Amino acid sequence: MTTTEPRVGTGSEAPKPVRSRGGRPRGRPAMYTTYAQDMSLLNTRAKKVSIGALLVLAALAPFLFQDDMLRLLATGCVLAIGAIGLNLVTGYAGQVSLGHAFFIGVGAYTASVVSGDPTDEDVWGLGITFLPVWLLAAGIVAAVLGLIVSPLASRLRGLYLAIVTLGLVFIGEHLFREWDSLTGGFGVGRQGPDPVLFGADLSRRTEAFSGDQQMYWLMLAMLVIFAVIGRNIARSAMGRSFAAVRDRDIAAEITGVDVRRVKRRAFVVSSFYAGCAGALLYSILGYIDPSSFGLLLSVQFIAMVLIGGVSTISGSIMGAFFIALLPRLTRELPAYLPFLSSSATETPNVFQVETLLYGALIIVFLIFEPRGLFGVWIRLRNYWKAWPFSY
Amino acid sequence: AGCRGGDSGGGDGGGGDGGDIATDVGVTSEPCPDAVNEDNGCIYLGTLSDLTVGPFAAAGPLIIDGQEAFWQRVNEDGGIGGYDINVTEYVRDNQYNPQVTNQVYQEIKPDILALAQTLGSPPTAAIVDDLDAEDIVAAPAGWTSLYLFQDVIVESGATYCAEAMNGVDYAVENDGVESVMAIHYAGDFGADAAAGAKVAADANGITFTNVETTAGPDNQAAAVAAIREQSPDLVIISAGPTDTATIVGQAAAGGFQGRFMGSSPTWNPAILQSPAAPAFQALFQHLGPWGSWDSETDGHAAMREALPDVTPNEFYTSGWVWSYPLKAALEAAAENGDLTRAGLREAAEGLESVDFEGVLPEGSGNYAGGANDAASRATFISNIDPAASTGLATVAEAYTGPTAEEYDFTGPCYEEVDLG
Amino acid sequence: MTGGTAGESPVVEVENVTLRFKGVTAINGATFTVGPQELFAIIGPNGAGKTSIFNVLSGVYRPQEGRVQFLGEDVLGRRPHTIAARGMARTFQNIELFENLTVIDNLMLGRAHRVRYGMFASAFWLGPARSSELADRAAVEDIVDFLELAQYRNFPVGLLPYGVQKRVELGRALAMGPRLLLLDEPVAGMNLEETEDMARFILDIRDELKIPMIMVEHDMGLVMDLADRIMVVDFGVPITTGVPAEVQRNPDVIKAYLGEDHATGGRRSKNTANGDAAGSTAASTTGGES
Amino acid sequence: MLSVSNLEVVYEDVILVLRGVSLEVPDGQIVGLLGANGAGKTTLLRALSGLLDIHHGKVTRGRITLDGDRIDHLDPQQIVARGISQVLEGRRVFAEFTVEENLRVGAHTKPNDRAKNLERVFELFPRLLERRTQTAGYLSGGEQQMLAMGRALMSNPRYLLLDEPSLGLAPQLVGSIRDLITAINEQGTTVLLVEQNASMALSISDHGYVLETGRVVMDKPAAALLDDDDIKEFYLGLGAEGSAKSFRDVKHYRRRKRWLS
Amino acid sequence: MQEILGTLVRGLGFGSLYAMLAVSFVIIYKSSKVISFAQPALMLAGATLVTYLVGPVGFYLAVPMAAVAMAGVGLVVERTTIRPMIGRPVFVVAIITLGLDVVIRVITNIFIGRDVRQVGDPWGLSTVDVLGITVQQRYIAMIVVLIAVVAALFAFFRYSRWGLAMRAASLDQETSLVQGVSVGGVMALSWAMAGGLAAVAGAFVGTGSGVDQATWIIALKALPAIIIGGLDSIEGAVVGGLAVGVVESFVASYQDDFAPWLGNNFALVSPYVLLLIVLLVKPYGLFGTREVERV
Ligand SMILES: Nc1ncnc2c1ncn2[C@@H]1O[C@H](COP(=O)(O)OP(=O)(O)OP(=O)(O)O)[C@@H](O)[C@H]1O
Ligand SMILES: Nc1ncnc2c1ncn2[C@@H]1O[C@H](COP(=O)(O)OP(=O)(O)OP(=O)(O)O)[C@@H](O)[C@H]1O
Ligand SMILES: CC(C)C[C@H](N)C(=O)O
Ligand SMILES: [Mg+2]
Ligand SMILES: [Mg+2]
Repeated sequence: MTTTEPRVGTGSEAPKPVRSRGGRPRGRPAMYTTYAQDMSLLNTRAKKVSIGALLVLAALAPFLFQDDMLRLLATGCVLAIGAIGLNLVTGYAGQVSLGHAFFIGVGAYTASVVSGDPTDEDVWGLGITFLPVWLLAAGIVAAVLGLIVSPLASRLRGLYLAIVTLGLVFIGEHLFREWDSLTGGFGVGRQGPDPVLFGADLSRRTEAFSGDQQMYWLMLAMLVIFAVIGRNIARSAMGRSFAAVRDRDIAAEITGVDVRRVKRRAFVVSSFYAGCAGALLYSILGYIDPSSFGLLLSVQFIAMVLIGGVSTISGSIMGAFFIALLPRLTRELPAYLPFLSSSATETPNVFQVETLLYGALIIVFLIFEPRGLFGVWIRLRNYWKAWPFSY
Repeated sequence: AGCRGGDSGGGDGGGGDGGDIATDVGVTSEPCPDAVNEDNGCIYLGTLSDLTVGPFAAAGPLIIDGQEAFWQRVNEDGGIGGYDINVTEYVRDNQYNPQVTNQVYQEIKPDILALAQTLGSPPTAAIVDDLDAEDIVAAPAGWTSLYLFQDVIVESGATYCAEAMNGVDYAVENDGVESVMAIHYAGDFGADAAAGAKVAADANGITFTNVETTAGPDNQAAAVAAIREQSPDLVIISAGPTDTATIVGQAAAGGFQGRFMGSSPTWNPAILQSPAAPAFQALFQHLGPWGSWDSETDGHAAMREALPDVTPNEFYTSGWVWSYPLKAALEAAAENGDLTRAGLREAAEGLESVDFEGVLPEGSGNYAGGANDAASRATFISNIDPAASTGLATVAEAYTGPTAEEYDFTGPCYEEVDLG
Repeated sequence: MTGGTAGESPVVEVENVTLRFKGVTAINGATFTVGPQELFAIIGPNGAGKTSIFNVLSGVYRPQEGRVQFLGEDVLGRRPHTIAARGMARTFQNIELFENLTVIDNLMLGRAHRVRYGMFASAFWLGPARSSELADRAAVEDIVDFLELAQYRNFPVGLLPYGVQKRVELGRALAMGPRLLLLDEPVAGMNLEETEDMARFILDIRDELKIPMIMVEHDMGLVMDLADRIMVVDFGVPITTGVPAEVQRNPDVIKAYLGEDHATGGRRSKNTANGDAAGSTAASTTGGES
Repeated sequence: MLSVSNLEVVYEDVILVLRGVSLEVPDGQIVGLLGANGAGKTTLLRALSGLLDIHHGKVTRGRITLDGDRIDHLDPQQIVARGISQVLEGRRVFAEFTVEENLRVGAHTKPNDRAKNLERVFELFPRLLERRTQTAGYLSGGEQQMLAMGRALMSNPRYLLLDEPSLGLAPQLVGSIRDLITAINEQGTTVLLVEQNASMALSISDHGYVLETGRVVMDKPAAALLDDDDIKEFYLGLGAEGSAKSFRDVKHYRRRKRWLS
Repeated sequence: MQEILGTLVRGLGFGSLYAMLAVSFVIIYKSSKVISFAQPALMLAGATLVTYLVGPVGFYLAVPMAAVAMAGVGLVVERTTIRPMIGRPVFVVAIITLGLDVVIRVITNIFIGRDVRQVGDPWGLSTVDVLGITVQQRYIAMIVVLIAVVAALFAFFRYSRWGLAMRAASLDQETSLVQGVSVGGVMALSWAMAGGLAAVAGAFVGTGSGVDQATWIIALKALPAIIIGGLDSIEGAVVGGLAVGVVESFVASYQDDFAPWLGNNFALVSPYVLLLIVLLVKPYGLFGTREVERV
């Protein structure tokens, strides 16, 4: 830290009590009296109440839904973790990455190797099934690979970077296909990591709860943790520097932002998220096919980010759930469209329409709702706020 | 807390019309939608198939049609144990993707008794543990030798592995080939066939080379180059029809004069319209687990009758034939008075033979014994003939070569055999 | 050439800097020093190399020749963010704000180089992160007050009027805790009122905050009124340096830059539509390569 | 004649920016348009050129006519085809094009006169000739401004709408631009000139308008505007005695503008 | 030597296909700075259309007719889904094109059905001997068509004001509009051109082995090609496409002998390795326009 400083901009001393001594003046609940309040995570009562209510509702879901739905929701939670990671690098830091699938794969395989059966002759396994261990391992290995890839971002811009990261996916697919001792090989695959916490495999039914119920709670907890971390990153200096690099990197550098380091961090954080998401995803699915980590998966994550809303954590979550539930939704739709045949050999049939809808929904969404689901939410909220004066 | 009783919410329990048959999930006393027999209850069977974007999207729908025709006939014959069989209500697209498979499987699981079809071995592998845990019997669409080792899977016909063994043995016997090259996709299907070819090559003391290839007509250059370079006497291909056409056509255009044999999914009659058609007619033989569309068996005749207006295709045949074991299992379970999942599984595991109406040799479908007993070993070898309805003119029926005859199935071939 | 108040060491010393792009010599032997508390102006025709000098100072361009010392240290070849961390702050000719961020966040970014807490602390919002954020926020609020930005605090800057954006940019530079401030055309495109506001801020920065400044500006009224010394460049070559009164009278400067209208300084006061010694012919004179 | 009557413009369906602006640009004249930042000058030009659409703006009332024909619902390219050409605010050059390519785009609607117009532009701005093959994005600020002007001249328009053409130009060049505008005008082009540099604008305009918060608050012959006390104080920076104030003694408070009272 | 030359020729043959596809990507990029992931679907649809038309009108008429039809599809796509996105971030538009790809492909698949469909080209698998090397005739045809297409496009972008206007529109829409450029018009034009070109490429993809539902994958090979060449450069697309074809062909033929440890089918990813190498040296590809960065 520099020794002499002009008066303005001095901030390194202990924060002087600014404007008030804490505590909100009575009768003005909406007024902030300290910066700490203003800058806290849930800075209004409305936010506290609504987030709290949402969490309670989410925690009760296992009593409201069937197992198949819970499984989808658990998948949604995990996809949301991955989407938050992608949003950090692509939405916040502006480095378009089509390589997310690769890092998801790395996480999935790292976790499976750590938790895998050491006596299995075909694929590696270390036999450490304790969830935090394989989860962290997955995150860290992916993060290290992200670190290795990040210098590319300093050299390449926009779509050049996007296609190069896409190359990563293709190279990764090749690797996964060929590296039998890691992945079991193409068309063979291996088991996903076992979600064991304190000796209990959560995916197994217990007397009280079904495996899917337990897995859902686990994934919900994970999502909450990762979402809070994501928010923290976004609102701290790191998040600001992400945005600065995204909006104008030269100006950011001149303003004192170490652009290379910021890009590096963005990739590291995002791959960490991806790694963890990959590990958790395949502990739900139970089985990893090496061809799962292709362009399509990356694109789905990009779609989650775009549909949810770029540069918002809650948007990423909404986007992930949208994509996770979309196939289910589109599958229900044809029930209301009687002219569709449900026989796969006739056209038009429901399966074609299902895929078609999937593509069309993405298009329509992006065209008509630029700010994504987050934008829809904001609009609803504003409407609600203005009630009964909404127009 | 966990007051919502697990998975077994479906079913009316307590039996259908028969009154004496126990049921749980996926069996109702109400008739099926659009039932053939209004008085019968209904057994729901699920289908997980590749219908839109996966690599076998061309095959899936035909297999489904074959199956539907099969079960329609069963229903017209009065159903099983007082129940009609419904295979149309719970058809889902698995996109040949394990993740999607798992999702759609979970979705239909509470409503079905068993799976009439699960297509592809990676997708099936993704759910097989769960099938096992939930006692859900499944008929696979595919011939991977892996299925021999999975209890809840009731497979039919010779595996890719056995098929390739027979191909090599046959070519050695008839054409005296001295070298064989396996060109195949990676994974279950391709590697299984290649493994069989290798076993047979070793058994016959001829040289074997292994070339892996990937889908896409522009990705066959390496395979074609390998043929040109090594000019083996026999090339066994396990790839999709388009890629097979590319390989055969290009190799022939490059002057290759040896023989080609293709695993069952390599053939599509449309190839006869392609520039590679002459090469196929001259050089190619098709290997299949059962007789082609035109075959003279009761089963084939019934199928042709049940599918009167379609353009013949071997995937209809497959869908049809793959359904026999499940029918046998259901009948046995109904006989035992237990159409619960566990009951069906028990019945399936106890099957000592299945009546394939002559499509497969007597004694096929012995799931009661080990893998070796369950394994069919017969292969139908055909030449390409534009006159036949699906372009296949059988030259050897139910051929079983010495290698396959003696082979001991101790694990999936592609895991047991090192392709080097 | 004197470097501000005698005895005190200069803030910036630029020696013989030459910067070439293929085919263009943007700066040709620039030499100058800026003393502490000095408001040093650089003027010159369009394309004379003024912005390029700034870009060299802040490390964006690397000159082929010459030496640049900032606070007694050689800074050539350093990356911009390290130079910024040393205390070089800057505004830009075309506003370079982070449009999607709020005024507060833009100002907070000015303090990016002071952030010492790591990824882990920020992920879990641990003590160091928290207190550092609060301290920065307090510092930034002082600047908000100083520049009268309070009403815009939480607006995304992209939505603010041009004049306010210019002010926010100045605020971001101030937030860096600068020891030298570079202002590139701070009042370009502003109306009189906003220009006056800006002039007041610049004076306050110099008089109250005692931050030395280098200013590039084409508004001669402002330059002549505020600058302590002025350097005139043409085709990258410094043609003269001196106090405003001197520079204003220098015939070379009048010929190359001011045109006859401005020889007297200040703004034009009459509807002299035909007072044009600077006709299109004068434009041609700026064209000839030297 | 280009004329605007009672024009109302709204952005994003909610932000009312022009509140009934009427203005006339008679053929052959130079009309100056002054106004504080955010008054709506650029918006008015956008409306004239048909650019509101891409800014999510709409004309909600009033009309724009060219020689009596309404043009407020035409596409930009149709408007350009009718001879109205605009220089956008803030030197919008095609950064990745060379100087010459930029100029060639300017000639899009007049491909046949390209060579002739090119020559004319290079004559006006010799600097551009020098930089002919340079990437425009790397030009200096002022050079980019010249390029933007030059590009508009490539279509040899009937009406030229200039949005702050003197922005960032050296004093001498401001003089040149002023002369240039006069010269173009003498060659028959009608000019609508938006400027912050009021003295420059009024020195060459025939007529002047002052726009504040979306309304025309003053509308006089340019010479009369130059004599107006408010204009003197708020736009020209002249003290009461008519001499320039020094920026050293700027005050924190100021007199209210009379036209707002 | 013979073998090496043969490998080279095959590489150039496929390379010319990739090049043609790559050019279609580049045309869209030039007008809108978007990589259109819908090109694979347009190519597939074009090829499919050829298979339907070839019976009634013959190959030589079927290809141009399909090209015109796909140009029309390109127009519709542009008008309905791309035009509304003017001014939005390019990668959002890119994802929209991905959605388009799915939609068009599902519809096309309905027409392809389960069969391999034939484009009925006159060359089949016949070969000619050129200087002792056996070359398939269709490769020669492809190279000839590529040369013709590229020459035409070159002239278009060099001499017509529309080429320049197209690039201008991609850089700054508003400024282009005030120059009298019809931004919508040039975008529509570029999509039409790209659609037509994709159809021609599709017809050639279908020679030799026919068209089935999986054929679209080939179009992805154009991605490394355009990046290697530089996103906005026609000559880059050609060089990139040929380079990808040749590298792939050589790796396919010789990797087994020299680097078997790279695994089977390394040829498939070799374009991406080449891409990395090129970009490390030239971040905008071989011929791409450097983005202007200046403060
Ligand atoms: N990155 C670059 N590449 C090529 N040429 C450049 C680059 N940066 C500046 N130039 C050239 O260097 C010269 C000086 O540019 P500079 O921006 O420093 O001028 P300036 O004095 O700031 O002019 P203005 O008053 O118009 O802003 C110009 O001719 C410009 O074209
Ligand atoms: N696209 C837009 N959407 C919403 N509001 C806008 C938009 N463009 C301009 N505005 C608002 O309209 C008002 C007038 O803007 P305009 O650009 O026309 O002013 P101006 O007089 O040209 O100002 P300046 O001198 O800064 O160029 C401003 O308050 C501005 O914030
Ligand atoms: C017939 C095919 C659809 C089966 C596939 N080859 C598999 O076993 O995976
Ligand atoms: Mg400058
Ligand atoms: Mg304006």
